[in-house]
Amino acid sequence: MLLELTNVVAGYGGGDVLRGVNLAVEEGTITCIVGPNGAGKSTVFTVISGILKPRTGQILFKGKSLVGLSPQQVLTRGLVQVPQNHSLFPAMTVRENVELGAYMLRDRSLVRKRYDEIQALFPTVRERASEQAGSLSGGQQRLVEFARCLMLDPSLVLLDEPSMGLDPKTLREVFKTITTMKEAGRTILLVEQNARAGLRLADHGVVMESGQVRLDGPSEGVLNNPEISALYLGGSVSKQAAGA
Amino acid sequence: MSLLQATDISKAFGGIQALNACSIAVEQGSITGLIGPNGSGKTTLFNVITGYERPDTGTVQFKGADISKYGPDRIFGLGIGRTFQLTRIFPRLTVTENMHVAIKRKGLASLLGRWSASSEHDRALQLLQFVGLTHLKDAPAGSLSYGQRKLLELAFILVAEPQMVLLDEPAGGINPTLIGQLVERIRELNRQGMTFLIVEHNMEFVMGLCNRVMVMHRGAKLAEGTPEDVRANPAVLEAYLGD
Amino acid sequence: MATVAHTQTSAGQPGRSGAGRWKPFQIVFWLACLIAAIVFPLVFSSPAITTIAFFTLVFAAAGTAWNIFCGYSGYIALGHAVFFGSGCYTIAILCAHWHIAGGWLPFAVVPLAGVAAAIVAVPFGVVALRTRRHTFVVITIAIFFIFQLLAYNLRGITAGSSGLELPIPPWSGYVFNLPFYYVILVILILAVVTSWFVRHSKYGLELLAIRDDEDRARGLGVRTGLVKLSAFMLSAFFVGMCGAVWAYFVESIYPNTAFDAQFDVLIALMAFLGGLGTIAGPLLGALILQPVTQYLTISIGQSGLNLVVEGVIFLAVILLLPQGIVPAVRELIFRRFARRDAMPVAPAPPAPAAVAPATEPNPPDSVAAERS
Amino acid sequence: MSLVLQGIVTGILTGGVYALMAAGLTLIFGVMDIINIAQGAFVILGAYLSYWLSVHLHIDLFLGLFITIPVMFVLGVILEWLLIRPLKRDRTQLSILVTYALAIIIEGLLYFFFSADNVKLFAWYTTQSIPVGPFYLPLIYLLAFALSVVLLAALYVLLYRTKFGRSVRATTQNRAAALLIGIDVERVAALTFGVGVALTAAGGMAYGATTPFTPNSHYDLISRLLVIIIFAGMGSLGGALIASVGMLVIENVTSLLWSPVWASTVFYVLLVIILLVRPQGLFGKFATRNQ
Amino acid sequence: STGGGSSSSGPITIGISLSTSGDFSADGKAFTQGYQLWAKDINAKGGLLGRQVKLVFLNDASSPQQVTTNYQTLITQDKVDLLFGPFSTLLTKPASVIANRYGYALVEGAGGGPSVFTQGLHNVFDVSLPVANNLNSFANYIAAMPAATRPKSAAYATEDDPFTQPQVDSARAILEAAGVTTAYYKVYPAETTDFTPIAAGMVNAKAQVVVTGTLLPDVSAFIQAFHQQHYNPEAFIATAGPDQGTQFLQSIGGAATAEGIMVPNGWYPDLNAPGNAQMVSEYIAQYGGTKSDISSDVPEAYSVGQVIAQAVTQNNSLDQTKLIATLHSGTFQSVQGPVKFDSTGQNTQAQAYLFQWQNSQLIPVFPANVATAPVEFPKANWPA
Ligand SMILES: Nc1ncnc2c1ncn2[C@@H]1O[C@H](COP(=O)(O)OP(=O)(O)OP(=O)(O)O)[C@@H](O)[C@H]1O
Ligand SMILES: Nc1ncnc2c1ncn2[C@@H]1O[C@H](COP(=O)(O)OP(=O)(O)OP(=O)(O)O)[C@@H](O)[C@H]1O
Ligand SMILES: [Mg+2]
Ligand SMILES: [Mg+2]
Repeated sequence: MLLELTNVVAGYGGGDVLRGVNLAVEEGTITCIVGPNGAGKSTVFTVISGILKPRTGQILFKGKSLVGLSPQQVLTRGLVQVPQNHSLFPAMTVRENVELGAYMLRDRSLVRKRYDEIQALFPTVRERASEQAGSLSGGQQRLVEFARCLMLDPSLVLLDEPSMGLDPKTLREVFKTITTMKEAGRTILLVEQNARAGLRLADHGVVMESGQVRLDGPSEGVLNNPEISALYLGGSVSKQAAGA
Repeated sequence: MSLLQATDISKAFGGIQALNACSIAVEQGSITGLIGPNGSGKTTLFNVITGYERPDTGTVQFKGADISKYGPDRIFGLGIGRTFQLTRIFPRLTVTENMHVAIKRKGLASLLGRWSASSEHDRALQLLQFVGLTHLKDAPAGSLSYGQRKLLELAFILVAEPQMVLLDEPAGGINPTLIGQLVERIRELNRQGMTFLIVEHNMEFVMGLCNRVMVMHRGAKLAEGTPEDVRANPAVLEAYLGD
Repeated sequence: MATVAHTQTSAGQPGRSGAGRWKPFQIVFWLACLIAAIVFPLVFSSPAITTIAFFTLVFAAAGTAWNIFCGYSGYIALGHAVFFGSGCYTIAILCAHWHIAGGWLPFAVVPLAGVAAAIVAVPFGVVALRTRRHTFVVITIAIFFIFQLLAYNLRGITAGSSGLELPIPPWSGYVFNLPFYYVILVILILAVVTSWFVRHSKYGLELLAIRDDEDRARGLGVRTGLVKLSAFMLSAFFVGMCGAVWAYFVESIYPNTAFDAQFDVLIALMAFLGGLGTIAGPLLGALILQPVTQYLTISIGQSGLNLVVEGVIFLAVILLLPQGIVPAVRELIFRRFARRDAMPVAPAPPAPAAVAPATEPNPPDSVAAERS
Repeated sequence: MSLVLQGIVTGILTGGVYALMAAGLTLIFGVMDIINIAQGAFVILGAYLSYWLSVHLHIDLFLGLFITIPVMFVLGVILEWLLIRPLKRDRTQLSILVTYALAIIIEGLLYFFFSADNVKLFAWYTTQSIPVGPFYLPLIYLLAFALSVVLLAALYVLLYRTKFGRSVRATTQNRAAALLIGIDVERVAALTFGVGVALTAAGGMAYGATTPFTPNSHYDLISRLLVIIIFAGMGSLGGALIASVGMLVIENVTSLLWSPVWASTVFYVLLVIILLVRPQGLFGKFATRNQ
Repeated sequence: STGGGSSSSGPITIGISLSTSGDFSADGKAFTQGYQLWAKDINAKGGLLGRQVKLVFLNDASSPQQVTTNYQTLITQDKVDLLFGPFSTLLTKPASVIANRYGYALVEGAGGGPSVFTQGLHNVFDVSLPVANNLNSFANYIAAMPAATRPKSAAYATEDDPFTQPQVDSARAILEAAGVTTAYYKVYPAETTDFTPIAAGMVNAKAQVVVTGTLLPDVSAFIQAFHQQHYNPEAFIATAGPDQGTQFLQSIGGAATAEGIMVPNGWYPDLNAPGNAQMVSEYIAQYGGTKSDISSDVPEAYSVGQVIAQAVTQNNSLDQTKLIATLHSGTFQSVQGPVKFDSTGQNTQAQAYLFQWQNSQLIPVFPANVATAPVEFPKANWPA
């Protein structure tokens, strides 16, 4: 296992938000977490990336504990996170924002090379390179955040709702990139409210609810589990429309 | 006469023409979808309609009256409420207090009276129940999860019962099951006479809910029609949906 | 009173689940405060003490008034000395103009001074309230200086740097302070009551919404310009009255004592220290800060070390009770209540209501209880 | 006419001194979103350090900077660690209190060690001047202006041309995101505070060499410095220089042509008008949009 | 507190509020020294009415509000027997009101602004020179010069302060009457920190006489600016600042720069007045330095003590009513010369002397009967 959470309990000052989370991410796979709003999905990410310290429990990455490490140290271990909202530097240009993704890298030519690759991949990054990131539209900002995480070549990428705000075409690009990353040997852990799409992309599905993992297994199984489907994956809107 | 009519709206930011002679009309009692690629100007159009941005040219009319020069407070007062794509709630107020900000003030008495004793209080609590935030009603809104904030914002717009509601990506980040319930709720409010204009990238949601869909592209309207028409429109496929 | 509970939740604390039981305590607490304030100068009748008590109440009232606007709306104004000074000059000029002799009569002019300050707040507010955050802070500082400079330079009205004198009451030293004490106490009570009403009204909620996100509030129909300006005027009205009473007490005013930059800083500090946006906060802040600074100045002021001790006390309070004293104490009390109650920020029960039945029952209380 | 010209020239030169004092404030403000009320007190402390070195150890004022700047830097780093870092929430507001407390502590200590007497810094060049056309340019102002330009340029390079600078600006704009891309925001904050305070050593020396001071002088300074940096737009270094110069030129010219008592009034009125038109300050930027 | 007021055998307590921080702290320090020197002297002589004298100092941080508290504390809590005044007109006003309220006499040495005496109080007494006349000796000296050598023009700049401005205006009236034209006259705010434009204006006016209504910081800034601008007026006088001994010399960079600068005062170290020589020598013994290092604040404070002591001794009582009556009627001696109060409490006997820095000494140069050297006119150029 590349990443393993055992009995993680964590919270923000008040009560516990995570109440004993157990989670394992296998190397070279895509794992997708789904669950209701407020289940604690994003909290799992903040705990892994060292922003929030767990109260108890163990987090192992490549067999070594991450507990107590600062966000930089976690990053050095090869773990990158794209948070759910607003993580750009609004007054800096798009280019500076993307380049800052490689803040930890010392090799300048490598940074340049990566940047060239990324701007080839995403036209928005290229076209808006010298504009303030804060002036972009919601979806464009989301895309830049995603592009930024590609600057490092991490072994594990945490993506919190990569699909949010993206138009269908861009969404396909992003999902394609995620698959490419996996094929290149990266491991990906993502949270998706666009649950069916997320699970279809993933190898492994995790259902979280009330700060605990409720179900964990191959994504096919999760997708096809009728109870889970009804509870967390929603029915089809068009079907209901037909009824109305 | 449409309920809301935006005519020839243009808006530029530096070199970027966010809106380019864009005209749309929303009929009373409809649920209209507004879709388009990222950066096509949907949010900017919302900003212009709700008074957060002045158009460079063009006019916005609501119920036949020109509102292009009004501020957001006045426009809300006329009956247009909106949510934001990047959710904006009042982080240091409790969830319940957030609900009360939007409730209309009727005269000085209601302004100076205690909000917690107001007649709308029960309705606010019911809506919280609906979006599943009852257990968090006394928590500061800033401590909500992303999706919960979105739901809260939606709830406090709905509690104000505006005549027309503009929703900017209401389904993004919301659990699919709850989306289903949202759809139901929107339909019901619509039956009671509320008009909706909804920006959303979740096609299932848009196509299932809306009776009319407009497509924006590069700051102007590209297509308009029933969901089926739009879905079949090759220009829309090309610009937005992809193959 | 539910006062404390409400403000507390908006400061980011657990909810008011204990508010029901909390209420009688609060009423008793406030009543006790009131009685203590009334009998204080009768028990501690030494003029040395009543003088400090008087100044303390002046600051408590001014701080409470400052908080009505700044604490609730989040606009940190450092120019309220303009209102204080306007109050001072109004009473001085009116007393001179109407030939009012020392005694009770000048107190009747005090409300007029408040009105004058509120009138001054209109142009001040119209200009300053168009800006926000740091720009607002600096604009208020700038406007403060403009007023101070006007007080210096409009010699025809203010007598410039020679200052103005107020009529001297004929009362003997040992009872002299009492009328002033009770007049300012009445103003303080009015200010606190006003603050309470504002805090619990829809109007106050609008101010708080402005604090959190003004543009969003506008988009929800809050007439932000009007709400801010009226609160600013309300705040100015009380500060102006404080200035008038203060001026009558010290009996001579100058541009730099009536329009005093330190006053701006002090009332803000008191509100911060006690708890910004709470009702009792500025009061408590003044109750602590004013006597402590005056006492330290008297007791160890000879070496200049009073400033060091003052600063260190300050630092200690801020670093130990960062949210201010009132919220900190309240959190403490709530912890005790929470021992028996569930904390409201409990783990999320099954999220969408309709989905609930299918999931296992999951009483939030059990977890919360064991945690606290 | 030459009088006006002279007013402008001396305004520009004295403006340099103010810019030097304001630069640290705007840096700390811009990066940490902290209004450092103690900045004026640091300036005075810096001036007293220079004074002490020159009176007791006979070290030249400019040479003394090689001692006082590092000392003030270390002091800044320590104070950030001790007082600012522990503030976890409402930093912006609480830091006003903390730094105010710091200011009065510094003032009190200066009373204790240096007494309340007026002090001024002297060196051979403080009374020298260079004839230029019809008037003389005081050498100390020229030197202070040069020092100011050099230090501001160095600071500019540090902020806009180095990786450290980028991390500083990133931290300013989005602390949480800066953490996630691997910036050690606490280290950035400590260094920024250190640099901001270190600049006051130079600013204090320049101030003390041109104006008599007492431990109490910081009150007059801080309000003027705050005004300058908001006028400039927070975090803008070039803006700070231009705003300082603008302020002093306006005051000088009004003072010469009309009356000193109206000089500040004119400046403040102008300030209010300009901020109403550009609330973000002359060189500030707004990056947020409604969406 | 020891409650000295009630006992008749313990020490006599004297309450004083002075500024150890804030705007007046520098003067506050000098005043403290003056009061303490006096107390030491009188105690060495066996005290007052046979009792030792004890001074109770409170710091007022230069704030009128604190002064109000302090004098009430001194009177009602410490129950002091006598009150000495604070420093400055600004603080003397509230202090005198409080003293009046409790029937105390307030004798002071540095609250000479005219508004102190127009309040209609009968308990306030200023032992020093009435402020408005301070510069008159200088103006009269210039006016008395032969027309040929008399300067033709003068430049005036004064802080907007009730202490300085009346003096400058009074001098200006005399000079204008004597045909000295006004080339520059500006009032500037007390908060000014940047004096360059005012200095530039005066330099530009190229007047032969410069009269500044200043306190120490401003005058040293002016001197530096004039020095830098190579502007050498023939006469240069400041209302205050050059009388502050070491502090003054430090703030202008040494005695060489001080050469020829004038200041009006009611006192000088060699003044032939009762107790003066002793005070000077004790000051030097206690605080070091030379006699020209002594700030004129010191004798102002010292005189307060002397005057009260004489009045108390005359009455053989600490009774305040009697004290006030005696102060109004009697004539007293002080290190600043004779003291006699008019009905408002100003000293009618005070002499205004003109002093000038010559060869590192501040010496009296006018009027002739006290002058130890002639006026150095024109003033020497600034050192290179
Ligand atoms: N900063 C915070 N302070 C206090 N409570 C918080 C904070 N952030 C989140 N919570 C609480 O923790 C719980 C889990 O939040 P989290 O953000 O992990 O949910 P999530 O599963 O990511 O939901 P969503 O799908 O809406 O993003 C929520 O009930 C929320 O109210
Ligand atoms: N304040 C602004 N400054 C500069 N450019 C802006 C500003 N507001 C909008 N734009 C630009 O206008 C264009 C339209 O933006 P808008 O937010 O309206 O798009 P959108 O259709 O809502 O996109 P999305 O689906 O991503 O939310 C974008 O290119 C954006 O960068
Ligand atoms: Mg989340
Ligand atoms: Mg948008």
